[in-house]
Amino acid sequence: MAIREAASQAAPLPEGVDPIVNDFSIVVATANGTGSQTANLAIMRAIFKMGIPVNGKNIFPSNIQGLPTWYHIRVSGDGYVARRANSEVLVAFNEATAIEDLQNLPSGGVCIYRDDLKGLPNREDVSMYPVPVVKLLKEIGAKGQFRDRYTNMLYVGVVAYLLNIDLEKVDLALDIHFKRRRKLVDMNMDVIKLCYNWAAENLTKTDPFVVEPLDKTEGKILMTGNDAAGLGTVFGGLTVCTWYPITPSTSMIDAVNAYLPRMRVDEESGKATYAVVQAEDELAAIGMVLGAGWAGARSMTATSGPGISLMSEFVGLGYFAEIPGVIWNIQRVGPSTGLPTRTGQGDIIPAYYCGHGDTKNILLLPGTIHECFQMGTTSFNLAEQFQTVVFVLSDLDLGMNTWMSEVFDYPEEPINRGKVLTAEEVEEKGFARYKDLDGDGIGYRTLPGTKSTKAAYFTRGTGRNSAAVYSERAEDWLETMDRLMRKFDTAREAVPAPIVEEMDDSSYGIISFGTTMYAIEEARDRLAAEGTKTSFMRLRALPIGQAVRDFVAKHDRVYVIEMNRDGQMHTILRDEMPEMNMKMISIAHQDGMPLTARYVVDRLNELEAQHGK
Amino acid sequence: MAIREAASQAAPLPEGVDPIVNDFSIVVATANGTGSQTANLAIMRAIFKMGIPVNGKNIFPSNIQGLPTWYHIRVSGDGYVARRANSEVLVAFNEATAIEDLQNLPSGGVCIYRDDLKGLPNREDVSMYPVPVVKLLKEIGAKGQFRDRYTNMLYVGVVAYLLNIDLEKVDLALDIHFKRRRKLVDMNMDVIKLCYNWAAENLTKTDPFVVEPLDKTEGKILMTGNDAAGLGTVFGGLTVCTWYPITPSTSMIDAVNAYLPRMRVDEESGKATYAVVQAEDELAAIGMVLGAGWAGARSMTATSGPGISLMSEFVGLGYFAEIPGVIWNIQRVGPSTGLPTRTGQGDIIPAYYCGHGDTKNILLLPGTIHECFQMGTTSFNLAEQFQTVVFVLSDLDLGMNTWMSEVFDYPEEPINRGKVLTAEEVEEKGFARYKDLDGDGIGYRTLPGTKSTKAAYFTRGTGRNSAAVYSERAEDWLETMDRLMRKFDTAREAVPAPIVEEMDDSSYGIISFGTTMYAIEEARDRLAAEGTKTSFMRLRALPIGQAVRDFVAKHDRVYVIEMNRDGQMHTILRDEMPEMNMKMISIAHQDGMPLTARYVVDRLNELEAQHGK
Amino acid sequence: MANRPARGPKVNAAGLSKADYNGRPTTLCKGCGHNSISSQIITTCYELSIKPWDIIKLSGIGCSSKSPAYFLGQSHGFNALHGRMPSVGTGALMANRQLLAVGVSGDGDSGSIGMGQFKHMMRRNVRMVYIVENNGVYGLTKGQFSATADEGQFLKYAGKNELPPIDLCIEAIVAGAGFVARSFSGDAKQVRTLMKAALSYNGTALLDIISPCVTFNNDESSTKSYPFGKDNELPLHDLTYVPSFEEIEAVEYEPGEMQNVDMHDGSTIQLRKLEEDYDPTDKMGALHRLQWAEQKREFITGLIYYDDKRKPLDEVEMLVDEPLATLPDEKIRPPKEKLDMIMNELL
Amino acid sequence: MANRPARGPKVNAAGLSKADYNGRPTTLCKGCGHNSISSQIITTCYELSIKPWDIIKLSGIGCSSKSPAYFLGQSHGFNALHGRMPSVGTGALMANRQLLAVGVSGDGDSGSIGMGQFKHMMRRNVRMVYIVENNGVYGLTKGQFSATADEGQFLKYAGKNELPPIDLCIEAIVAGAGFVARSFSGDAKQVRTLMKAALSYNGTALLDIISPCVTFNNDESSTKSYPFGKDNELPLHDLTYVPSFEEIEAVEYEPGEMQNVDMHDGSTIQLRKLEEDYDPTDKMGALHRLQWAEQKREFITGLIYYDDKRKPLDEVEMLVDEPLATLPDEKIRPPKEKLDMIMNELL
Ligand SMILES: Cc1ncc(C[n+]2csc(CCOP(=O)(O)OP(=O)(O)O)c2C)c(N)n1
Ligand SMILES: Cc1ncc(C[n+]2csc(CCOP(=O)(O)OP(=O)(O)O)c2C)c(N)n1
Ligand code: SF4
Ligand code: SF4
Ligand SMILES: [Mg+2]
Ligand SMILES: [Mg+2]
Repeated sequence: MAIREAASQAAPLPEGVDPIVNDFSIVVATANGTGSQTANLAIMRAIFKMGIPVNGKNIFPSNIQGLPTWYHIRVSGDGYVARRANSEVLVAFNEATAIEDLQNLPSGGVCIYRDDLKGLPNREDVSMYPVPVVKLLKEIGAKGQFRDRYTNMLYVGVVAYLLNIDLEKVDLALDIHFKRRRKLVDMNMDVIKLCYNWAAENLTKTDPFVVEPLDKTEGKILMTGNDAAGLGTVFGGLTVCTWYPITPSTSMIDAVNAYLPRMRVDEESGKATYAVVQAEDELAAIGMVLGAGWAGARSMTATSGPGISLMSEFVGLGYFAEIPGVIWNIQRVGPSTGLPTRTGQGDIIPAYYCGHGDTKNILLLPGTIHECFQMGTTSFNLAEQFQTVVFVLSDLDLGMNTWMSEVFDYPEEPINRGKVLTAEEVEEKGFARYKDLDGDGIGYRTLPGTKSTKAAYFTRGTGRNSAAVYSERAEDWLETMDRLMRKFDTAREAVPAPIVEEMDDSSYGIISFGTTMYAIEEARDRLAAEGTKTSFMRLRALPIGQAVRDFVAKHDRVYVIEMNRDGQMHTILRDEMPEMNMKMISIAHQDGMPLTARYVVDRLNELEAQHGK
Repeated sequence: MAIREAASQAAPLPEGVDPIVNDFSIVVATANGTGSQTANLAIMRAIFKMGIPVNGKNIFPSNIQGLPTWYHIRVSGDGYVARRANSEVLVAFNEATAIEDLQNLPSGGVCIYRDDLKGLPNREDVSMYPVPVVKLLKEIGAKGQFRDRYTNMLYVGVVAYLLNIDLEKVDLALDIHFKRRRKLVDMNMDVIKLCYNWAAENLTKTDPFVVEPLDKTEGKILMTGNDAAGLGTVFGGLTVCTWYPITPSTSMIDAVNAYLPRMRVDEESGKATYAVVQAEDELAAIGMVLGAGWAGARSMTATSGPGISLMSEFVGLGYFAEIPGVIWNIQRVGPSTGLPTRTGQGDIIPAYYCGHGDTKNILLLPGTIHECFQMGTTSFNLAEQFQTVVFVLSDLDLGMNTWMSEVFDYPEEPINRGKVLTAEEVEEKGFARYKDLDGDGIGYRTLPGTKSTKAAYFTRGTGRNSAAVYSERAEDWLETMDRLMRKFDTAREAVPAPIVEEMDDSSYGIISFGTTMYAIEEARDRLAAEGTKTSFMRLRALPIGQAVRDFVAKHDRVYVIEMNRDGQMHTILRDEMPEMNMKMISIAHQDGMPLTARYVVDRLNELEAQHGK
Repeated sequence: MANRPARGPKVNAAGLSKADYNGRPTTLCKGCGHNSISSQIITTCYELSIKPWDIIKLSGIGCSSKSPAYFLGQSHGFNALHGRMPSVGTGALMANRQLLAVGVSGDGDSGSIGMGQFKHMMRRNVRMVYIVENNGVYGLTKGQFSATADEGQFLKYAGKNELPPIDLCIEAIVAGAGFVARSFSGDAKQVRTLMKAALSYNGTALLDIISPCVTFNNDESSTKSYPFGKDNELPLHDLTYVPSFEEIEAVEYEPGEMQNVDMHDGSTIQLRKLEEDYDPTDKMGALHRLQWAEQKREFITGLIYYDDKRKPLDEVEMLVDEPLATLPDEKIRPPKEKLDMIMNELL
Repeated sequence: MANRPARGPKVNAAGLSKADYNGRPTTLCKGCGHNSISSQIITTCYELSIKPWDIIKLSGIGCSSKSPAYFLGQSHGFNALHGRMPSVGTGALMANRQLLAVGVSGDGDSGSIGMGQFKHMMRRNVRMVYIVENNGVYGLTKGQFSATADEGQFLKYAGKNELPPIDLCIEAIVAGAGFVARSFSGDAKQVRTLMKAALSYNGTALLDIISPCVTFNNDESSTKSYPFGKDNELPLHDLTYVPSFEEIEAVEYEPGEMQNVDMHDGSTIQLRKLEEDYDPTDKMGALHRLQWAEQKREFITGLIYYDDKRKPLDEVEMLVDEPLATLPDEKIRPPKEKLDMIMNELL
């Protein structure tokens, strides 16, 4: 197969039709395990490279091969990246779901489909473009495992032609994807061009959807949240990373494993300044994190719901014995095994109270991939400053899907190792591990290996006095537990502050956290366009501080929006602000799919009709 | 040593002193592992047999031998059984704590002490009675391991003489304790009488404390909550019991193991109608419970805080896959290993939300040993009716200490196996495991072994439709989760109702649960005597039903009293009743010791000064 | 139902066709070793005429553990938690000792997170067939090394495996198991024969079946791959399972060539020795052979160890014959007199 | 500090007296085997002149696991969770590979709840001395059978033990451990010698020390009791530990009577054989001997198995020499150029 030239002309718009430019969604329906991800990323990245904001979401099954999977690409000149319930452009390449997929298309939509799909009806109100896959594959001469791969490239060519995607940008996209291995790029481009040409010759565009170059992605990157988080921990000073595979956290560890050897090998010795240990299960993973944290490492693990449940006993130990450690919980849908490849925010209460007895843990709540990167540092800093377990609650949508972002700045947050005494300090001032010398609830600790006979203390999960000596005395217990509460209160203003976007004369406030912000931002714009002004606070951590109280105080009603069934954040916020609790109204919804702006607008309007005057 | 006769006369009261009759506390200070429990129980039971209400609390260390332990016996003609902070009568037999123990005595108190304690000061304001232990032991001729045992009996004799305890009742108490093994009883009685006689000859009573026979314990039993709970499960139809040792739950299993072979061996075959399996850990214990519950057993395990943490993942599975199982959590003080031999109520939130994702579990909250017995049936019934994990939250105080109770009635609650279809029913009506046919959120299930080819279904922790077929569809997920919520709501009025004691014109309400009721009852009487009337609701289960709402609605202020740091029940109640949340005021205190009436009165008065008008 | 109905040869003694033992369509990868094992379970149960309601299927989490959805669709199944199938199975079999049980697990499920439960199930000797579908990787999470992966093995995604493999047969034997076999999912006949024998065994029967993951670990350099298995399988013996209701065929063999193992339910396993000295009833010999095989990268298969002296847990617990699950109320709630008796003791 | 200070013979080469290695007063029962082991740890560290800050002590939960509070009071200690000492130790030693580590666990802690972590620590070969204070019962919860209790044993409280014991030495060997020893807390000299050798070992060194629970399991009918141990201890060899800085004494022995094991730090273990054929470097022989001992109720002690071919985890991970814990900020946060490089790739 020789390198081909593509037809120079993009598909002409049908006459008399107003183009719909840079504002639609594409959904590619394929089967799992066929490698369609490369094709989908190529389409998305090419559009991105044309300067148009995009977002890609993979809706995949809990399976390795053969089950339906959908890739959603949102194209939005206005920069909206939330999921949309319905896509206008369908690539129907999976027989198993094609009929239903076609049904879901809105009137006026586009259906690009394999011409060998059985039983696919024709829809008059949809532009139907058949692709003769077998014929084209034969033309290419693809055999064996290449058939699947090239099948995916076929639709790239057709989509590019129909939507007017610049083939040079497709080439660029593949170049990035294949890490400059030109041979691979060229082989794939050949297929794409062949189909592009085939489309130019055989298809007549009857739909209005097109992309047109913009300048809105200059200086921006595309990345998944898990990649960003992994990179963040590498720059955050990670030294011990432990893990046990579980979707959707595994790819964060993949990133850690990819970046560490590139950036953290000691230049002099050629040796590793980090250890990554694949544990036998989550109990061991968190045990290693705490052992390492105790001995002075910046240690972390990544997991998801079932892992959190298994880690509970150790988290309680970390809270009580005051040991730093970081747990990234890339949330999926629970309870139990639940929907392991779907997104949600259902572990807020389980993480906040993780452990038995009275525990309360610090939670970080990233909402952007940039925050995933930043919290790589922040989480370790907080864990070491507060000598406790810190959770970072990302989710599958943020972690595994591909998002735009400004280029990450070099972290301005310095590495903070917390209150650790040196041998000299111990010799000079003495040492009582759990004494609250500064009134902030935080004691001073020493690390094993500190060269002083006075530096040692005994760490345990049982009652103790402020000198770390075993104690069952009621007073010692009360002192310890009160101090832990005081420490937690100190954390309120030390954790990342919420982000607030206020509008003057707003009718009400909205509080959310994490990835719901994308649907909410879009919803707020729509509401504003309809005349309803809203203010928005996005939480980035628990426990809450004064800013949250102020925000709630300012508004008559505050809607707390989250992706779970029970309104877990709503519960926590009402508990924290009992005097304002009736102002806070819960919007809790979890069906495994990222929230849409439509849903948010409808629910807000519906509830406003009830609660607003 | 021949059987002795005791001096016939009890100690005469000092002249001109008003006796304090049946209203004081005794504390016996010894070292752990010396077998003093037999002596302490003998004293308590003898007083009980004299018709006087008593309660015994063992304050023991997390240790096997040699550390201080205190046994508190409350003697109360009025029937109060809560702990009192200070005891009037001290038996100081432990050198390690004697000085401090003596300091803690109120003026006018009694100190019976070994005369060989070093450094014990004399307190002028206390009646001091030395006991020449070595001399008496020599007289008895006790050697080796008998020295320890008889040392304890020495103080029984002295206490009996000084307090006027009927020696025949002491004999009776030992007879019960040693299960009618007269030889043992007689040997011990000999020692007791010797010391009684010695006391009669050598001690002059200078204090006013005496017991006098009453008729208030007729038809009453003395038992620990764990014994009662164990017995309750045996009558509740327990078939599979799994466990892993942990204080303070182990003695509940000991009771199960003691009662089952006596009562549940099949008469025809001589074989067991139950299985008790000691698991390798708590993960296995709960796994077995769920496996057994799934296959149709009435299954349970007993554990404490650390066990609950380890069980979280399985509890979430039980909630979501809808499998019956019962967990008795005999609470001790957490977080973490905490104070393993001290009492608390810190696992309310951890148990209620146990599991990741959105879970909510049914909790039973026994407050009396009779309820421990009854909930042996109720817990299985609810687990099978609601096809879910049910927690019973007892605590160390209730479970391991000795309480009075009316004789238990034969359970009136019939055994309820919930919605289980037979082969015939399946064949006739068909079967869809998770379909809500009755609108109560509860589906019908079949048991493995049901002789129909249509009876089978596949149980799993992943998403499914109402026919139990794997599903990742958003609608199926929502349907399942909404139904689970509906089921939980159905439980509200099916769980044991709260117990209410209202006073007319009460100034405020009090809500509590479990063993805090004893201090609260006493406190309410005292407050009433001071002119403050209160109403009291004791919760016996979560989730709450209408009765709780009504109670809160009726009062201007409701104090929620519990033994933990964070006011966990208060948090849950406020979440459940947001519109009344500012009425509910938290009194949360946990230092490992059972609550006292004094504490309750003081806190209520203090808070009323703030919140009352 | 004991007699074959008239419908012809397409049904078994239980009156069921083979299709009655099917499950839902598999969603595992094409060619996955686990699918062959599912087929053998279907065939085995069909051939043994097991009634679907007499058997339960249990599993943990993984591709392997998903497979119970794909066989015996008319039998109750429980897909439990990662590594926790043994405890769930133990509970279920305490509740109903009359059930036959087939547990399916993976090497990650049993060797990594489930090591504790695996070992303790073997110790307890719960009456159950315990199948490990062993592929040396975590399939469902896309190809990390599990605890049975070869030392020094290299995978593109997972890198180099630096840790020594855990041999689940050795683990089972030293933990007290009395029926320990290794097989290869490519060897359908042996798998089936072992399964039948395992279902007759009065305790926990471990079948450690090498079951290649065609997607993540099927290079011939891996001892868990098809190519390696096909080229290197070294059966210790030819096995025949003779159910209790059949006569043992008398065939002439050289002395010492044949070994019969009589099982508690009257069935027999006939072993025609391929490796002369191998005697599966010799515990130390078995351990020795397994160690040796590991050192030499030999892929021995067959009934590695057999011993039936230990009682299964339900007998140790001296359970009544009927399932505890369905005892009538009178049997599980003692009469009033018994409560009165206790109360009297406490009065 | 290398030279002995002038104070006289009461201090070691580190300038410390034996009392400097004490912990808080024990709260275990009088006569508990665990107390003797604590004493031997104290003596060993004193004799080896270990600086208190160079060693950490770790444990799970149980009477045994409490004991780290009672020795090395000037060293950091971590009394973790039940059964989870191995993971905590692994983490700590990743954070600081320069530390010596002594882990103390119990038979319940390691054999029951901790089986998984126990096995996987052996696989990982984390550099640490792993002591199991093995008494066949759960001491702290008052006398239930643990996984190492004798089969058929009877205890008044716990009844009859129906399950076969787990042999932690066998478990360790089959999981890949290279230093596996059994001893008796009543044999102070052997315990001490093994401990010194274990501290020199370049990986996980298991010391399975039978340590009687005088309160709950000390009847001579128990293989974990003092009377049984005293009457039946069968040392496989006489052991001498020769630290790297000492000359090996040349003594005349019969050929084959003496075996020297050279350790990676230059020290040597001298074995004078008491059991003629026993060679602790032969894995199969070791397993065989252990199996045999179990069957015959023999109480063999000594260095059961030794092999130093596997790298410890810190070497597998190729860690820098300095502790990761105290690397300066520049070493744990890459420079700006590296971030720019990545960002450029993504642009
Ligand atoms: C507690 C928990 N941790 C992690 C996971 C993620 N997980 C699912 S399957 C699997 C590995 C399965 O490997 P294996 O048992 O070998 O089965 P295979 O897929 O190879 O057949 C893991 C780690 C989980 N489901 N639950
Ligand atoms: C998760 C958990 N389960 C149970 C317990 C209760 N527990 C404390 S010590 C112990 C057994 C210890 O036995 P072993 O390890 O043999 O130590 P020994 O006391 O015999 O030295 C148990 C079950 C606990 N602390 N944590
Ligand atoms: S990933 Fe591997 S184990 Fe899983 S189904 Fe595919 S081939 Fe089988
Ligand atoms: S109970 Fe046993 S193990 Fe525990 S301290 Fe006492 S003797 Fe030792
Ligand atoms: Mg596998
Ligand atoms: Mg023990």
